Amino acid sequence: GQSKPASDNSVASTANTSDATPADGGNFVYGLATEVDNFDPFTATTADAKSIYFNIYEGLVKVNPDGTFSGAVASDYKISDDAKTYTFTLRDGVKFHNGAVVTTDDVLYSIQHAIDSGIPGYDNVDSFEATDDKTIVVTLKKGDADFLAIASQAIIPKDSDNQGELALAPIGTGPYKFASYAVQDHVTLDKNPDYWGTPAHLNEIIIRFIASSSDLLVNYQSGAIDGFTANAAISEQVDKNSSTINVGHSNAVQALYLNNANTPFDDVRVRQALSYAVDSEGVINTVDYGYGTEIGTAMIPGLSSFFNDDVTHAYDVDVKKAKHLLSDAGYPNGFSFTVKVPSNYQVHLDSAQVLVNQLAKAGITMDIQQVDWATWLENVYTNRDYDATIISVDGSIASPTAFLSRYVSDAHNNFVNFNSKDYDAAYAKATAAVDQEKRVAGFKECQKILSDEAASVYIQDIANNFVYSTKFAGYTGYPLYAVDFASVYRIQ
Amino acid sequence: MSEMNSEKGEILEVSHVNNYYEDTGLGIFAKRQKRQVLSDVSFTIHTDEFFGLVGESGCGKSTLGNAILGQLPFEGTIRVGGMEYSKSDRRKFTEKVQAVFQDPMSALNPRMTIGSTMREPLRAHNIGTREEQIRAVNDMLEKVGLDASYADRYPRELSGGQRQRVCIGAALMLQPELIIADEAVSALDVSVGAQILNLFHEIDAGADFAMLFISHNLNVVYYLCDRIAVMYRGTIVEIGSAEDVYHHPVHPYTKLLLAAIPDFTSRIEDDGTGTLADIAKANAQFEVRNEDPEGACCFYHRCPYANSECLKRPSLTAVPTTDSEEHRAACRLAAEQPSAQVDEKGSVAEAFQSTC
Amino acid sequence: MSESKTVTSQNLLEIRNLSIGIREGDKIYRAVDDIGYEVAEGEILGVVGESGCGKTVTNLAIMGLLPDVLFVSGGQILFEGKDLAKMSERERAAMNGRDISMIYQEPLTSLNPLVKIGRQVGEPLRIHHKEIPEEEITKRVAESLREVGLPDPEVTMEKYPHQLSGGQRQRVMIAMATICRPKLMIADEPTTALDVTVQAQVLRLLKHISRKHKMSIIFISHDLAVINQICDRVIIMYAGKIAESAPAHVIMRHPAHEYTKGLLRSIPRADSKGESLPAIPGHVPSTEEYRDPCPFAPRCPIAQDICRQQAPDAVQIAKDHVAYCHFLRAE
Amino acid sequence: MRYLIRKAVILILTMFLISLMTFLAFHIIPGDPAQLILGTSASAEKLELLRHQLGTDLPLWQQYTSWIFGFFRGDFGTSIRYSMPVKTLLGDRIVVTALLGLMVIVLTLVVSIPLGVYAASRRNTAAEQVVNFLTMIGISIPGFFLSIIFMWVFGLVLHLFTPGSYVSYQQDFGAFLRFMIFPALAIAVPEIAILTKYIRTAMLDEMDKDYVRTARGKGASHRTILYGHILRNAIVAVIPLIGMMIGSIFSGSIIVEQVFGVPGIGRLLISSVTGRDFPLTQTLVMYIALIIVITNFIVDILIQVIDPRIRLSN
Amino acid sequence: MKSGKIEFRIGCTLAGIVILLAVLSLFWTPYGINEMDPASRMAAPSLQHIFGTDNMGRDVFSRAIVGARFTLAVAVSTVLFCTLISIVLGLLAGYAGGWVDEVIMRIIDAINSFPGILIALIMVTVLPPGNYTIVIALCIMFIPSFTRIVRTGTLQYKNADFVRNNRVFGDSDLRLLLVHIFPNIIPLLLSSVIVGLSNAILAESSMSYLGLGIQPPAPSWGRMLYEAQSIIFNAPWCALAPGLMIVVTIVAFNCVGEGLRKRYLA
Ligand SMILES: Nc1ncnc2c1ncn2[C@@H]1O[C@H](COP(=O)(O)OP(=O)(O)OP(=O)(O)O)[C@@H](O)[C@H]1O
Ligand SMILES: Nc1ncnc2c1ncn2[C@@H]1O[C@H](COP(=O)(O)OP(=O)(O)OP(=O)(O)O)[C@@H](O)[C@H]1O
Ligand SMILES: [Mg+2]
Ligand SMILES: [Mg+2]
Repeated sequence: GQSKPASDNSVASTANTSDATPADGGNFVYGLATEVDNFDPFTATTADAKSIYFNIYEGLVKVNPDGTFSGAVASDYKISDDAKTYTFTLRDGVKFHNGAVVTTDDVLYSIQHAIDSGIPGYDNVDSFEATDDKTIVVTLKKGDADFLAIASQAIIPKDSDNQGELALAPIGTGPYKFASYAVQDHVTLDKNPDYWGTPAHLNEIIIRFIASSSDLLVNYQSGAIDGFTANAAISEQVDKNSSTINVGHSNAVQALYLNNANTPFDDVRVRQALSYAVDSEGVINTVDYGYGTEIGTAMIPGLSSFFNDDVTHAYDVDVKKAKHLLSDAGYPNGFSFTVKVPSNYQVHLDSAQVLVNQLAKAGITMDIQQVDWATWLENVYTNRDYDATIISVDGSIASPTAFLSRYVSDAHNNFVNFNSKDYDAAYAKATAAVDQEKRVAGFKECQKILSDEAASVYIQDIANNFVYSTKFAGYTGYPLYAVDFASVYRIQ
Repeated sequence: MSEMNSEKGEILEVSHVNNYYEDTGLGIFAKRQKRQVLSDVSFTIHTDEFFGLVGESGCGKSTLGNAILGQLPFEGTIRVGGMEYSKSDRRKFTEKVQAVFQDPMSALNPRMTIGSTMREPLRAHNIGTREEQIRAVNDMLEKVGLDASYADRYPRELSGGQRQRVCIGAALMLQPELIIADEAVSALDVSVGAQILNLFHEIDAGADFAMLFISHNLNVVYYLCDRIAVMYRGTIVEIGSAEDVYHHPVHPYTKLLLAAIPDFTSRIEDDGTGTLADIAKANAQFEVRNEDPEGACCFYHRCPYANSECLKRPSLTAVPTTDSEEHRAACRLAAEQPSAQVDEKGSVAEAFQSTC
Repeated sequence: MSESKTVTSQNLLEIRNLSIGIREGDKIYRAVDDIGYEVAEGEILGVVGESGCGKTVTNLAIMGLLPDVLFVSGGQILFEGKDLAKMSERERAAMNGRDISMIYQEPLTSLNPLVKIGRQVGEPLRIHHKEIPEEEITKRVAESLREVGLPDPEVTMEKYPHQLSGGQRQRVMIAMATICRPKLMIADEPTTALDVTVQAQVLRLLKHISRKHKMSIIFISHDLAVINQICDRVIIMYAGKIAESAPAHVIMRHPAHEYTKGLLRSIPRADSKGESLPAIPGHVPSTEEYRDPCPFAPRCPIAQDICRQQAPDAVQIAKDHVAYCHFLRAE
Repeated sequence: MRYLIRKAVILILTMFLISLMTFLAFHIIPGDPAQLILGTSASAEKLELLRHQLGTDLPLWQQYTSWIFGFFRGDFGTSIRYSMPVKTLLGDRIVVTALLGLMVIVLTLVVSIPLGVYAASRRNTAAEQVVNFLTMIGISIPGFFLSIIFMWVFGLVLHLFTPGSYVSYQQDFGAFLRFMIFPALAIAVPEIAILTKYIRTAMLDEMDKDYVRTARGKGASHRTILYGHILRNAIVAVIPLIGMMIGSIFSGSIIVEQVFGVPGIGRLLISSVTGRDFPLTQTLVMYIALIIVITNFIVDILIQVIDPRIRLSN
Repeated sequence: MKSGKIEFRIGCTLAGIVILLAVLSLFWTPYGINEMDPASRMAAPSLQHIFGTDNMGRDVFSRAIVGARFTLAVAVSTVLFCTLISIVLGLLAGYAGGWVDEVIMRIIDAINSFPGILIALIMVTVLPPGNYTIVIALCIMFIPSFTRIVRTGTLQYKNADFVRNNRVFGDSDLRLLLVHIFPNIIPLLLSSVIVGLSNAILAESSMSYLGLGIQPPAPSWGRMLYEAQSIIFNAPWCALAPGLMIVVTIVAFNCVGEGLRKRYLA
């Protein structure tokens, strides 16, 4: 398995759900602290939107709770040895929500649409064709063992999204179909009775958009919603006798990201000093109620086979060493810098406040500056006009490249301005490898370099807990940010 | 006109002054219209002369006073000591003319000591050093009947009469040639008002200045002034020496004004047996004739003597039968009516009644 | 002539030892100090005095309309034998407007700016004679507006106060005060804000109404000449006390109290032109200031030590002529 | 008439100024709507494409003029964030906020007029002191604190309503009202306090006026004097405040809608600003400003209707 | 007046206590404001932590009194700047009249009809970082009402008898404005300024609530309230402490303002 099964983590659950008898029917009100404003799987990028449309759309294959993939719209797939040719066989009788049966035309349209939309990974597609009315062959430019993850991109009806129509009227093949949407209020999903696989238990899912994560809590406590996903600071507040907390990961790398192009962070000793000064465990304990998972590099533990656990403790807190490194770098009395934190993420603001204390011990002064999300995107992310920031960076797909590609010197999204020839070479080597072991070794090497170079101060993979009422059970987590409503059922 | 009394010298020359107020009309559909307040006002005040201006409320007395002080826009010319007001020359102008207003309660800055307020004119004109100014203030306080200790007090600690003394003192600080006193005693109690009138008398004797004394009380004006002008609806209807105007009035309005002054010799008698009509008749002299034609004599609507001739506004003409040429009235009767020893007040009322 | 009108035996209103206090923070001052007078039926009583001497306050006490800081601290106000000062607010309200009414110095502010004239004038009837139907009230209002000499009552009724001139407003006030035919009307400086010509009309009207309806009037003014025009009897007040009281013609010709004399002298008249006015020196003490037992003492030309130690008693100079001075002898 | 024209010109001028201010503001603050939509993993070409679709790559003046011309044609543009016509987006929400505002106004008037009159009529008594104290507290509570407290006390402790369970007015008007009463109350409390205070003060001011004495002199009852004479005059003095109240009700609803999860225009404004959704924000700002400006205009007229002194005298 | 005096005293006492606490926090706080202790998070009020601790184990009392400092600093500087600007604008508009008045009032109108949050957002994003950008934002929001007050006062006194008197004395316009008109507006302005202080506190906390205020870890009451929101059920003291501090402070300022108003305008 690529990930620890979610059930392993369900430590906080006090209610014994396994005895309960599942019952079909009923509805489930889910609270979301952001808005799903776009249901088009080709343009929507917010994690929250993706977590919801996981229930509506399916790809040729679909991720499993353990991180492996299995057939969805395709019942079967074959991968050539050089991982260059992928052959998918369509499943019989899969129907779109509009009642139409999925044909190869739909699949071809979807693949072309993904290429046109610039979905990551599709730039590697060399050609694709339907060899018969059941078989689709995709040929890649260079071998990619991860293409299955990429092939989980939604399959949509032919010509259904030429003008982005899906944004407001999604049509997929998933266990739930879109029913209605009220801006800033809610989205309703209805059970798809024609679902090819195990049908969902609940008849209706109402996703309410709530202004902030603290309001999620109030709404949950008041009974207005049956469940929500939130970080530990919020999820820990619920009444544990009437709630099941399914501990999961946010599957994103929280770090104090340093602008490697700016002084003093262009000096590896300074970055290392910061890494030594920061006590990740302290942050996890204070901000994340101990639920987060410590990391030492830009990889989530969820992708366990690729995750380089060796470097997790490379920079265990050592203030003396930090000070030493600082004076080596020419800052015997420390220095001060400003960290820009997006104001809409309380977790990061809280983490920043903890870091202020920790860094102060090493003589470093960190000033916090809150910026709103749009400003953060423009100033920090796009223009790279910052010294440091705290954020969680997620991967768009369950693949190590999603996390590691951005550290390549000339990557367009290398917002930390990391620049290492060694890394570029190591990354190129890892991605070129078809052999799984070599790939794993290659990516681990990349992570090692990031750790050695202290590209940023890696802190944790923040816990992202699914909290729901004990009236329900069955929730299953994934190594992706997805909320699988089909697994949830009402207890009789 | 200018040729007369030239040997005496003129301190104020008002000629053909017209003034309008714009009625903004707060209402949604209200039209903006100009309302004439002063129409063709001309007169002169000689140096060292006390000149009285009487008229009913709202006739434009204060407007005229403010126009002279340069506080209002107007048409025509006003010269004080030969000088016309202009904003840039305000300082020089204010050396010549000062004012005392009706309400001594609001005429002083409540946040300034008396001394400070009185120093204000000197300060504005940069006269003397601080010490000299303070000395001058103390002298002036003495002169208006207050002692120097008042300099440190605030207006609220003073009685109305005392405050009016301060106002007069402040107006005198610059030794102006003309003082405009707009209802300067009307707001005061009888006994205090008398004190202020006396004060005007005293300082008149000591200093060299003329005064335009505005009041609605003919008795007071007569008591204090050398010459009197009677104003009605923005027009001067009669002007002349105090004696002439008070004792030999020519214009019906002046007569009416004199008749209406309550005195100690007569009483209103009414045994209650009369009808309302009787009262109406008795009040007829005050009643409004319904017509008020455009361009007519301003008193046409109330005048018992009015005839078609009066539909054209009369100008001020000299009253022939008096010895003094100064006596003029704006009435067709001015020329023909012998003003000497005309009627007693009772008969004026009768005249009014008989015509209505 | 005027001397013929004298006090009738029947007193409508009798004020005995009335004192009115002012509460100011923790301190209490006296606005009116132990005064007494009476008003006969059909009589017009003039009250004269300088500003702040307590004229208004006394009469507000009669109406029971003293503002919160003022209170009756002693004495009686007997109206037809009943003590108004001891009546409940409700009983007072029943009399106000019906038996006693008041007109005020400021005719503009004394009328509700948002209510039409007709309604305001008719209100006393509406309050005290609920049995009268609305059409009848309208008729009575028109009648009483005509009575005070307002032309076109029907038009005037539909107007608002600001659309009338000062004299017209004052006449509206009179119409309102007389519509219930009260026995006593208090007129607080009803002509001070008016021009002399209008003043003459109003005085005439008041006199007529008083005589016609046998209505007593307390006429407040600081102008002795006005008082002389219509009053039967005059009370001179000074600093919260009565200085002198006598029939009008007596006061004007034979004043006894030094204050009255001074007051009369200080009025500019035709014959005093050019001379200095014999003004009374000094000023009226305010309520907060210390007052001598005889409050006029500091300004009085004949004051002696006794004036500063002992309040003067009433001296009956003649029938109906009383003055408060140590140096007067009863005749 | 002149007055009306003058007012209309001023109104248009103000609105124009506001639209310009919003526009400039939007282009001063950092944030690229395309980037916001596409997030951190977007490629440069994709961004460029989207910018072109949204029209945010045009020169500023062109963006402004195209917006303003559209606005005058009644076309408010398409929301960047919600990819819906702004008009559609606003439709319901304006009703929600308007209903909320209406509830607030009704609550405020219904409570504060009697309360203010009562306090004034009990001058210098314990009752007045109690009302004064309550208004003082009411004025001093921040709206969002009050919302939190309401949510906690009425929602979570007393279970009088279910926070977060907003029901659309179209779905069930009764349930809508039952839910909205709490957000309305949260906005109304400070407004009630302020209005009560002003009414009380205005009543007290009026009470000292001469015409009140006249009325008492006529023997009018306490009640008649209070409601028949004083209140009308006091209201004339208070009416200008109502214009200002509309503004503060709007600001209040921005926060309260956020806290209570009411899908009104207040919440939309925040998300449109944070989402750099220019057409939406611009329309919202214009809309709010228009309401405020028009309210003030109505207040002007209202005063003239109530107060004959200002009314046309013909 | 007596009632005004009582309000004034109560107000001064309460404000005094709050200010004293704020000053005290400069020298001493029971705990560091950013001193965290996960082990004792969300502890109920006790002798160690008289207002309890928050979700990161920080002492609420320490934060509340330091918050007083920040909140007051923002409020005071906002009102100060805005008063200064408004005085100039208001005097100018009122005294000059005509088109100057027209232009100033139109801009004021526009600002007034402009959602405050937008102004705040613009300021916070445009201006260089720092705690006092919020001051400028609030300042702009407050200028309209203050300018109106000054302008109304100016209009009221522009034609007052004593001003007219001094104009006749020959005083310059500037002197009339500064010496005769302005000092008389001060009482009116003063009480508005004090009420403005409480409005500024309210606005600051609203802004902080929306994340536009003081930068963490510095606490302001609004920020504390915001952070306490999610734990209100388990640790209500975290919300109540700053909330009540706000209420008390505003009551205090309002009382002082009311007292002043009654004293000077009665
Ligand atoms: N600022 C103004 N705007 C418009 N009209 C005005 C203004 N000031 C005065 N008026 C009008 O001009 C006329 C003359 O007013 P003015 O004050 O000069 O009268 P007055 O003779 O001094 O009266 P009073 O004896 O009552 O003082 C009045 O009808 C008045 O209504
Ligand atoms: N509401 C009040 N509060 C405090 N003091 C008052 C009040 N009303 C009157 N006084 C005081 O009571 C005293 C008598 O006032 P009153 O109004 O009776 O004087 P007046 O003789 O009517 O004067 P005027 O001629 O000015 O009307 C004055 O000294 C005044 O200061
Ligand atoms: Mg005048
Ligand atoms: Mg009086």
